[in-house]
Amino acid sequence: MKLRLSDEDAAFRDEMREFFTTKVPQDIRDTVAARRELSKDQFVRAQQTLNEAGLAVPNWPVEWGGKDWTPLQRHIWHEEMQLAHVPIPLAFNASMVGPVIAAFGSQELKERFLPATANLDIWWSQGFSEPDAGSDLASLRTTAVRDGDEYVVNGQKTWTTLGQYGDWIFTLVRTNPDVKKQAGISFLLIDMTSPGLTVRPIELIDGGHEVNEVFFEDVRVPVGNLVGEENKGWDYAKFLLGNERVGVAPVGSTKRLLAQAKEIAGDRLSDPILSSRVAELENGLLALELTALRVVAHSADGKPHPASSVLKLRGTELQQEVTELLVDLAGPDSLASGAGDGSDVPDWSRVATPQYLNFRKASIYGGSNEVQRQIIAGTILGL
Amino acid sequence: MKLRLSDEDAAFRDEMREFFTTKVPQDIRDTVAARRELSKDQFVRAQQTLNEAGLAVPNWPVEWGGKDWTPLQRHIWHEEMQLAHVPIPLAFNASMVGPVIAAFGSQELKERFLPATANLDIWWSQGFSEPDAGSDLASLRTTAVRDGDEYVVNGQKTWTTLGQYGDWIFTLVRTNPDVKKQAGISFLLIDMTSPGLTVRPIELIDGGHEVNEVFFEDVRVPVGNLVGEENKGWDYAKFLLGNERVGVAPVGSTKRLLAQAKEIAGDRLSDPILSSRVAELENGLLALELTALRVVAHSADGKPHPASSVLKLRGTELQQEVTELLVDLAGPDSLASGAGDGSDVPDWSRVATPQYLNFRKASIYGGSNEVQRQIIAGTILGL
Amino acid sequence: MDFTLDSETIALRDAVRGVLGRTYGSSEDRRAVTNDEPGFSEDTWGKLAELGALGLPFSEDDGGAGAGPIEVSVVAEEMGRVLAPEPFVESVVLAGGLVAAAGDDAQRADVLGRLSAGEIVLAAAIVDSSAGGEVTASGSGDSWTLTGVKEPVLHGARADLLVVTARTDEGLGIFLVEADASGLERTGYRTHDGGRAAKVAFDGTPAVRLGSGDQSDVLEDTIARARIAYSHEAIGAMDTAMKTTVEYLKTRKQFGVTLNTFQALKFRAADLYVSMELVRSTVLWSTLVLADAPERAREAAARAKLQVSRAGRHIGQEAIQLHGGIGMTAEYSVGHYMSRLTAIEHWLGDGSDQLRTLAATVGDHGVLDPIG
Amino acid sequence: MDFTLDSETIALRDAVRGVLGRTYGSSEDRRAVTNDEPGFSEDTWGKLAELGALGLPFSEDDGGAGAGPIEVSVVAEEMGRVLAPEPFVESVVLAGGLVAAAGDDAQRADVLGRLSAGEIVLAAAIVDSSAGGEVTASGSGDSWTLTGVKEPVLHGARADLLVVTARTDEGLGIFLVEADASGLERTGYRTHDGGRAAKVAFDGTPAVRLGSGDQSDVLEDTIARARIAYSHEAIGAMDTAMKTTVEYLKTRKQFGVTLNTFQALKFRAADLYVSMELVRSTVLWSTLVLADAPERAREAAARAKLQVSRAGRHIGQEAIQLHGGIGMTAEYSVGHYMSRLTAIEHWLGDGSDQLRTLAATVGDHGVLDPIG
Repeated sequence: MKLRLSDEDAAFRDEMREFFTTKVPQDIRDTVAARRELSKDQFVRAQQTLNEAGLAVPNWPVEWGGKDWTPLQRHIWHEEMQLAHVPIPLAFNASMVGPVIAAFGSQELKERFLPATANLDIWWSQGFSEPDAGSDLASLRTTAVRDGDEYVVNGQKTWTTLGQYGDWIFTLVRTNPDVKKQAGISFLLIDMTSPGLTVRPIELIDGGHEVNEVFFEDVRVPVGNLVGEENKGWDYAKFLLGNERVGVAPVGSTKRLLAQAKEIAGDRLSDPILSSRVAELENGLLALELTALRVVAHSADGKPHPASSVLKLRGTELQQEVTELLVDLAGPDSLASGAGDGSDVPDWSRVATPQYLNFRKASIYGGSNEVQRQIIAGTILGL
Repeated sequence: MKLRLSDEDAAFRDEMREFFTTKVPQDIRDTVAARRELSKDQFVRAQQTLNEAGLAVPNWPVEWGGKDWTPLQRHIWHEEMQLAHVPIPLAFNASMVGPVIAAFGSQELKERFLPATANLDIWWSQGFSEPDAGSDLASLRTTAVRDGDEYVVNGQKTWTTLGQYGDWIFTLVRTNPDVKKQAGISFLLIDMTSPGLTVRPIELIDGGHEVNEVFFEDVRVPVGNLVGEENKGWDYAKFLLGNERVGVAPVGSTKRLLAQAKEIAGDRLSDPILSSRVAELENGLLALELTALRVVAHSADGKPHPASSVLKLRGTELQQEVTELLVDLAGPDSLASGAGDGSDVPDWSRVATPQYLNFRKASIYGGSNEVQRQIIAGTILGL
Repeated sequence: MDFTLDSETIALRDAVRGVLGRTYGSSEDRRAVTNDEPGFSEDTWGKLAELGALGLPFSEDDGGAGAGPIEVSVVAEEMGRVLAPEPFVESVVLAGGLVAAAGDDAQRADVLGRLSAGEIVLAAAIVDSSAGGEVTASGSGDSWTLTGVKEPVLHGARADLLVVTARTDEGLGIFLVEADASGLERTGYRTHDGGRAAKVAFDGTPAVRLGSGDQSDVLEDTIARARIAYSHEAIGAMDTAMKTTVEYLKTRKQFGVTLNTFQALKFRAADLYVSMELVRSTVLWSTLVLADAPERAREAAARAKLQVSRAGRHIGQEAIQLHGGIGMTAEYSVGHYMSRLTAIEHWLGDGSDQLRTLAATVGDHGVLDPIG
Repeated sequence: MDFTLDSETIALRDAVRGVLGRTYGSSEDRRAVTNDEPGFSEDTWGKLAELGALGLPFSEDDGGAGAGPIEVSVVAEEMGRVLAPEPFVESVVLAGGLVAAAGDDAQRADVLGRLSAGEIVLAAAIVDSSAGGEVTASGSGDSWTLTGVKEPVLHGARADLLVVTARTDEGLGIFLVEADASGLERTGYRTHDGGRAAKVAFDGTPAVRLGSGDQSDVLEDTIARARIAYSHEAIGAMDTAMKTTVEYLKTRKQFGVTLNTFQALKFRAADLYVSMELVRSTVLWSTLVLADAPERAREAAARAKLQVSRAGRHIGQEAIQLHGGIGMTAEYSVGHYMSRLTAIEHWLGDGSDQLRTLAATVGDHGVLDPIG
């Protein structure tokens, strides 16, 4: 057991820190720091900056732009990015569809999609969830019926995050209704400009628009857009969701947010009630970060450590607690979310409540905390 | 709506307070205040003092010593007793078997048992729980087989609180094994000096001995000791358990304990962390007490208000939190539970941890807090 | 001690419920109203006046209904139940309360009369801008001017009349400022809960003083009343949020069964009920204290608001979590309930502030007696 | 950064586990030992010495094994796993640690040599009686006497040698007192967790001074080491309590099914696992800090003990609750685990004390870096 990073890892950390704090456009990092919404252009520029330096998709196979990093290095990369207020490469591209295509797609699909996916030339959306299939994802009802060399897709997806920017959408569709629900699902790539595909915004409780419904009405999709084999989509989805949980604990960004809260609090930290609350959060985040480090140390075989559910569960709780702290610090100013530029209410106070409300999603999306508890109880504890 | 007690209720409260603080022997009240175990003699003297004044069994029918009080008056009686450090009349007698005999027993049983029960001339024990039937009480396996004008009882009861003092034990026994489990149970009164009946102490985690196992080996019980009808025992048990929940929130005693904690804390209350914790507990207790008052106000029909589960649940939580506070106040002295009289460790510190450990039972016995949640979800919310 | 409403109060409650139910029968109806200016329904405001609701706490001599805290609480709770955005507590209890406590006969009759009749909306400008724009008053007698910035002032842009606190040489003063006064600049915006607030800047703005001397106590007493009224609004909101959640658990299917099949969710719903009952008791009690033992009103208000803070966060957060994704959407109701509960929590002092107040006096008494 | 044990340490762990498993294979075996004096097994103490466990932190020159914090932590965790009552942390880490840090070559070789060999038991008398009997030292050079009362002194009655802190004119001093010293009165008793403590009264008791000057820093550094070792003992205990509880849920039947059929209980078991993983990470880290970055050891100790406080209460309380009645009995194990966790929590500062320390410095840094 040892505490220090090896010289090699320490050098790696310095290199990452240097890159993130000097090469990524300042306007983008400022927007993240101010907890404002990023524009599509900012997402794209950030990822292309990373990709140019070979830092966008380190988790991919080396031949498609990945890095042969240790789990610890990948963790450092991820943390340093967050600490530097650099937006993480779009998860739909970098963590979800990219690895699936790389692992299960044909050579043609790989060549067609992977470079553009890494560089965010294609913005991917995720088409998994449906209105009547929440945590029970496999009960999805969107169908794809083979008609010649096309599938005809009908149905509805929902909670499609940033779908308004999407060029393509990767979907789970039902290709065989007559078998066990998991056994009749396929993984299909669909051009979002296809006739019959419409995107409808969903307004969230913070007033923002980040998720969407996507409707499919007789959308025709070439069979060449199928990833892997027909009716094996559930396996690919499980592979994808396993990847999704890696680095799922937003440690770095929550640490940054807590540090911001301390700056904002300033002299108010002389109040023991407030400083105790901050210290307790800080200790909670330390425990989370150290657990993440333990988990990466034990996932060298490439499979996610079962304890990654702990990271998701506790990571989102702490994230929510820190956003709640900021609302409390803002006090009555926290009501003034809609204040314009003439207002005396500082920017951080205006975003505090919308962010707090928005982050209630953290414990719901991507496998709710109830699902995580189920995984821990079942997979880890054998209950 | 009004806050104040009516003149009549205020006078009633003064009368109760006067009686409890002047007529109940001081040594008994001191023992309660010091959170030491009461001797059997102290229990008996306390109850007999109350009974002499007609204050031991107000919830019984008037002809058997009860009072025609309003629910609010009964609540005041109960609270004032606790605030004055007067031990509450033995629940097994006053709240459990007494009301059952009064409601379902024959005239002969009433005459034979009720006066002696009210006066604690007979100390009753409770024989409900069994080792393999915890929250699932109805799955009990102790049998009573009719043999002439006697039942022959075999089996084992457990968690028999203060069974070491018991003269008689009221039991649930299986008289018909061939029907639905609730339908084959009878309510039987058994003399604890009967041959074949043995009591074995169970040591609890605080080192104390307050619960017991009771074994029945061919114990012969006259059929005249059956309460009500054979195989109707489950109905009587439900009636009894419903009564048990009334006044189940130990508000008064917890308030007294918190006030003691504040006295002990003294100048340490200038620490905002400590004083906030106390204030939060105090507010929690206030909410509990007010809820108890609301519940009594709405239970005029004699049936327990369903929200009494809230009182049990939250009441035991708060009780446990206050005992935990006392351990924290004792600090390192809290380890010194076994210190003798030559020790410098104050008495309150020595009892702090044993009481804390002992009170973990509060959320388990008498319908665990899980059972209470089940009742709330099912009976009240219809889930 | 009695927790039951008399028949007259029940009639008032039902009447208010009827009016509000017609305007805010669905979450969509409310969204439509809050998306338009002034963020509430002027028509409903008028109907509340017709019912006498806007004059409840004021004496009949002042044009009010001469009712008490219980009636005010009942109305506030109904507002909360449907998240009615009309500024009842803001305008009647807080701003109107300041006028009632500080104004002279003529001022009260004028302002409270018009308020009770639904002719005007008042706003209380009592929070100095956090940027440091403390409002100070100079002048004397009938001639005062105010300078400085208040923000946020709830419904400050729509208000016909502002009740403003300002520092004077003799302590805190309370002033009336007309909407069209010179040197008054109001910049309105939306608050996250669908309400409205404004930055209100005074620059030598003429004002009429209500009362004299240091009026910190008047302000604190009125804030205590408003805290209690907001606490009732909050329990109305929590009650709906809880019931909506329980209904959802009964109907929403996952893995082929309704959610109430899952014991972990059921138990959490039970915990919501526990929070609800406890907060309801404390808040009801605070109103009774206000009515029968006003000398303890500030303490009772702090206790009520602390309990509301704890329960509001618990119920608001769990209502969304137990709904899952749908709970996050603006089209569905529970998110709005959480938003409103969050706004109430951070207005007039949050739970920590109340706890700080209570903690400071925790050693002054032994056993806490709710009645004595 | 590396959280894996090397093979040598694993061998040590397995050896210690073997020895302790033979003595404390069942809860009943442990009860039998703790019910007799001196509250632990002298035989097992000797076996731990044979394994080298009692000399781990001391240099080979002092008769120790010259190992580091990692080895000490591994032993402490094994002690906790079976609630072994031998005073490993008390005697080796705390009392021995004070001698190692403050004693001269001869003192160290003598005391630590005998301790490492299992020939003596040390006790640290560092808590002044709460009745106000502060221990003061007078004298100089080789001639000191102590007066005052220490209580509780863990294992103070059995100890062959006491390491005592006392006030001197130049600050805090550290002293050695022989068991048979004149003017020494020791009154031993049982602690709630099956351990032993004593009131130790000094009345002009001759003592040998270790080091000179104010040794508050030596004391604080040694307490930090002990906090970290106790934290490991605690995670050993928590781990067993959690596993015992999970096993119980799998086997205990209620309403005709095993308890793990009840989702609410399963989810609470999952929450125990979450607490367990988080506290394990923090405690492991604190040992690494002690080994690699001792300048942060006090902070790391406070962080570890705070996390242990939160997790220990959570796991201890839930272990009993999830067991139901059986968990309350002394015949069953989980209650003893909670009792021991409660004792560790309240020894050398509880969670609130650690939080107070950490809160005071929370503004001194921005982002908290566990490595830097």
